Amino acid sequence: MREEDKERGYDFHKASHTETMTINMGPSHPATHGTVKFFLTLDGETIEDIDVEIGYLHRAFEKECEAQKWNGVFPYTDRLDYTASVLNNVGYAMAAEKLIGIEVPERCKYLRTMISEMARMSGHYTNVGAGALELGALTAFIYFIEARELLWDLIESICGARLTHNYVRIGGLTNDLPDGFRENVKRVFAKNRKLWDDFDIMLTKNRIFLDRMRDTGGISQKDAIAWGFTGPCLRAAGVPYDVRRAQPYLMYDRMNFDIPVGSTGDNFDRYLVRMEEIKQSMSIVEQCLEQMPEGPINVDDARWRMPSKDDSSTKMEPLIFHFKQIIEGQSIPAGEAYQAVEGANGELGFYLVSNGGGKPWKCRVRPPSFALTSALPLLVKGSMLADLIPTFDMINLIGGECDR
Amino acid sequence: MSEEKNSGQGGVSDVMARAKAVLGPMGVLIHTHCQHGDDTLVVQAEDILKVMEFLREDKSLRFDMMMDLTAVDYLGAEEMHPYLKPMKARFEVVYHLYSIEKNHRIRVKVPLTEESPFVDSITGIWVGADWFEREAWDLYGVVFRGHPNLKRILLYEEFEGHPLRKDYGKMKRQPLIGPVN
Amino acid sequence: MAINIKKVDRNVSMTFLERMYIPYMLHGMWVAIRHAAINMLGFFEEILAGKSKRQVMTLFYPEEYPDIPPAYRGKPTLVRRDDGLEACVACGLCEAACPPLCISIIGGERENGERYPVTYTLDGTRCIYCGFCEEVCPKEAIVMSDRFQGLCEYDREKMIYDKESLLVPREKLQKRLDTIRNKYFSEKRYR
Amino acid sequence: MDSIVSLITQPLVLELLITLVKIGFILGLTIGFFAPMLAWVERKQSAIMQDRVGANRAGVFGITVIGLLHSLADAIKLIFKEDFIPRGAERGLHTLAPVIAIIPSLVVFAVIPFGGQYTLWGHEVNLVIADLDVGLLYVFAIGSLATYGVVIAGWSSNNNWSLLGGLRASAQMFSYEVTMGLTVIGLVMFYQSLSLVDIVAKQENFWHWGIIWHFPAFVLFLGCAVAENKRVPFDAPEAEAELVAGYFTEYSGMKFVMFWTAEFLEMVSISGMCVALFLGGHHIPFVTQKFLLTAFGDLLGQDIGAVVVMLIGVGVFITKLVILLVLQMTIRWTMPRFRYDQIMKLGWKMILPLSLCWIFLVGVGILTGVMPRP
Repeated sequence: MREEDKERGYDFHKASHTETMTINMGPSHPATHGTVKFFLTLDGETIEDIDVEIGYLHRAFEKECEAQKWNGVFPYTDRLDYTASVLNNVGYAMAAEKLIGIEVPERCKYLRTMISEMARMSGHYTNVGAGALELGALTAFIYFIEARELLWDLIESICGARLTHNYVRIGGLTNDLPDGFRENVKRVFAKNRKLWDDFDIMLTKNRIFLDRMRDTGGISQKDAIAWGFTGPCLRAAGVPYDVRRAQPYLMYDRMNFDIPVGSTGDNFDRYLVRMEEIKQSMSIVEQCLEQMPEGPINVDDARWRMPSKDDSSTKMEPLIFHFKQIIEGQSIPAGEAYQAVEGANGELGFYLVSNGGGKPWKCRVRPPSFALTSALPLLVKGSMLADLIPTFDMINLIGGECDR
Repeated sequence: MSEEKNSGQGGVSDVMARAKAVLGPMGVLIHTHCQHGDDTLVVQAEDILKVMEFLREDKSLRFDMMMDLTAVDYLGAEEMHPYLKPMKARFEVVYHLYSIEKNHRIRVKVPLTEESPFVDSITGIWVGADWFEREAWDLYGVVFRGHPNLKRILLYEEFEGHPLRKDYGKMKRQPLIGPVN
Repeated sequence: MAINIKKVDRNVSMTFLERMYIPYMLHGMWVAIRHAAINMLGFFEEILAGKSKRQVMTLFYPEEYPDIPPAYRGKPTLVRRDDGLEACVACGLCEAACPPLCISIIGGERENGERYPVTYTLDGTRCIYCGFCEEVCPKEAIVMSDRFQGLCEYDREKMIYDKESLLVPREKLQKRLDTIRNKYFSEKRYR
Repeated sequence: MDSIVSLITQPLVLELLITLVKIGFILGLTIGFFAPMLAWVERKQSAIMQDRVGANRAGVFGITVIGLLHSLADAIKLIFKEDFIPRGAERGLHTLAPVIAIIPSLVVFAVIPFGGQYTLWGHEVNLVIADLDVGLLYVFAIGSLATYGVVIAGWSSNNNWSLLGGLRASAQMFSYEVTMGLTVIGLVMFYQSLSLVDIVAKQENFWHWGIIWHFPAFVLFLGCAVAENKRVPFDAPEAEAELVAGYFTEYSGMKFVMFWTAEFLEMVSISGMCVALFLGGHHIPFVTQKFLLTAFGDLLGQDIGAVVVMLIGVGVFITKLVILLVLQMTIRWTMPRFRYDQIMKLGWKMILPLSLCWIFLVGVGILTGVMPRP
């Protein structure tokens, strides 16, 4: 309803006997990947009102964690942001280590930094590729899926699984790099960079893509901060907030990389920020591999790690401690801690409360895409139905992380 | 206003010093501590809006982003915090704030009793808190007065009870509901 | 080390060529045609010089088998010792460590006092292949094999594996046992 | 036996027979050959461009013939698929819609010449089914009928998404017919004839090919035609991400195949039109018809030579057709999709004025003699 119509008290719908159409862009719609439902009232093609309904992938993550031991929570954190599952593992492990007050050795920090960046790349490949797919550019999507496939093979050679990595433990990691890993990384990143350029050539200067992505779903800096935006969507609005730069953790203070920042905060800026971040992550992984020292990957304090098997299968005390630790869980001292990690979609915070027992008293995840999706009506109201698709993609709602 | 020993690095950060300097005399602070480097204020439920307004508007604090809002159920673990038992508080609403300019964080906690789990909604100050408060209501049953539409967000409307409460059994079953249209 | 901010180029004022749709459409099409040409060439080279020359990324799955890395976590299997008995001593650690609670063991003792699992059921429908059982087992009795084919059945009863269907002779799992020895025993991880 | 021969040689029956053969050839070429081939090309070409292998599984006794049998498998599969009509849909219109959509795209082939005029055994054979002197008008008139099929499909399947798809399709097809017509007027002024047969005949000399003098019109015509046919990047009516599947959301089985085939047939008819108008139909550059006829005439005798030249002409026509089809397929796989209002803006505010300027330029060219008179 345009403003001037309102002053004159002229109702377009009544005058021309039209009425708005309500549509359930329900959970099983191609663009909503099965995890969210939009209740749209459409005036022709423009969206008059949108009600976002989430919760379709709610699996009671917190209730499960409260019944699970501290180390048993890791497979659940894999399923939060399943496009970049190691980032959740690293976030949870660092929150627990902050609660305990231990510090993991150098090599483990480098490994965690490297695998986090690889997971971030996988998250961005999935998101930007699916964004291009939903606009119709099928070939570009498959190029990024191929890049992700090669990256997943790398991660699989380290963690043992392509999607649910379950690689990090409290106080360290499950295993070290396989041999021949550096050559694989060189080969895969050379191919990925070529695919990145192909994707860039096909889309970034293509006017059709520019018209679809630019000036749609924009948000101002003030609104972005008020709605709790973090990650690529906030940086696209021009606020250079990145947990890796603001409060460096692990080895990020020893890496030199750039934080891409947009200016207007619309979909095209978010797309460009994510594309640039893929390149930066690649350079970080390579820097990690160069600077990585030799040495243990687990903390030296026996209480906070799995005893090595030759101890627990030969000596009596480690075996008793091994049994006690597995059955009762590691008894983390009482207290509470909040640790924020830069996830693929934004600041991924873990707030852990422990009452000294073997099970977490509360394990809260601060989901970045939860705040982003709550602002979706603000981004989309008044624009076309076809603009809802790129906006919803570029916000990158991951059902597992948003609904927990 | 009790003060707990600071585990983690010693000394009081300037954020905490500033907060205590202003909020202390107003008598709103129940407790402050700095565990593992996280500055924490514990505040009465009634004057949460005053505290949040101050934390956001104050020149040297400038907490312009509400990172996270959640609730914690301390049924059976009241001994974890000294102020829980005297106030017979069971729930605790926990706010995590962050300032982009000053790049520092703070945690504000509000203990609530079981009979009156009411607290004022801060959507007036940070509009992003809207969904977080709906989730805290949905999973814990904490009522936020003044919230635009306090409805369930993650669970379906006909769900009975608040699942993340400690007395909600893990294997509890819900009554089946037919198709609602 | 420097973490600096990089302004992203929004390409606000499109050059004349960009405003005309055609040039950059053709450039995009050229990328796709280049890929097609390389792949077609790859097919002919593959006919002449064998699979290594193939450019296309997809695998002819049932005919060709993907190369599985040693760290791969496939179906959990029990190790059968050389004398035909199972290596497991029914200590129940894997049962306690398994997050989705899919292992249930009833232990017993043989005449010579050696413990063994009378029944060892692993519920394939609940297993999430997280590898905790292999990680906690003190006797290296349960091991994640690299088998991923044929794990789904049409009815759930078939997916609940009993002891016999889990047992695999030690030689077959030797590769995985070496990786475990490297993972959990090596000095690198601890000292 | 000789009574049949005498029956055949009567002029009227002979004419009927020749036309039936031509219709049979065109139907065989389009529905029989091109529709399944295009389905295969769509799969295989997209696969090769996307570093994939594409269809190679459907096979008879292990012979997979690089995926060609997939089109056969599709046809069989879709015949046996349940023919579902949603509750509350207009049953009659729902089934009628695909028929209305497919017939115009078939009937358009009647005026497209796929070869020249040849005298075989004393009979004048003109390789076009209906040599209308208003061929071009006929094409645009028939083309606009397809809009009805799509709109009725969208409205009758009682589904919000297909209604939106149908609305988008009607607005798009209608506005692009207008622009398509205007882009071709330049050619009509150049060749001073509406009949496609005359236009092709006048393109015997390579320098008089439509694409040489009217390249902008060729680009605009191809763009409008792709928009008319609702192919990417103009496929807002059937955008999977936005409208589930647009106007054919509620169609399955043979009705879905009809919509699919209508789309492929329209692709072929667009390419046929482009070849006839811009790429000189069956002519080979720098080779005149007379030269061919005399060359093969001495070699194999008058009639056999004419038959061979006819076959060469048809072959050249088909290769040009395939080149344009492959071009359209490449566009299909590399372009993102327009937004619905951008399609409208492009159609009315960009292509229409451009084609009007082009008509003005051609007019100036002809008057000042810059443009030759074929």
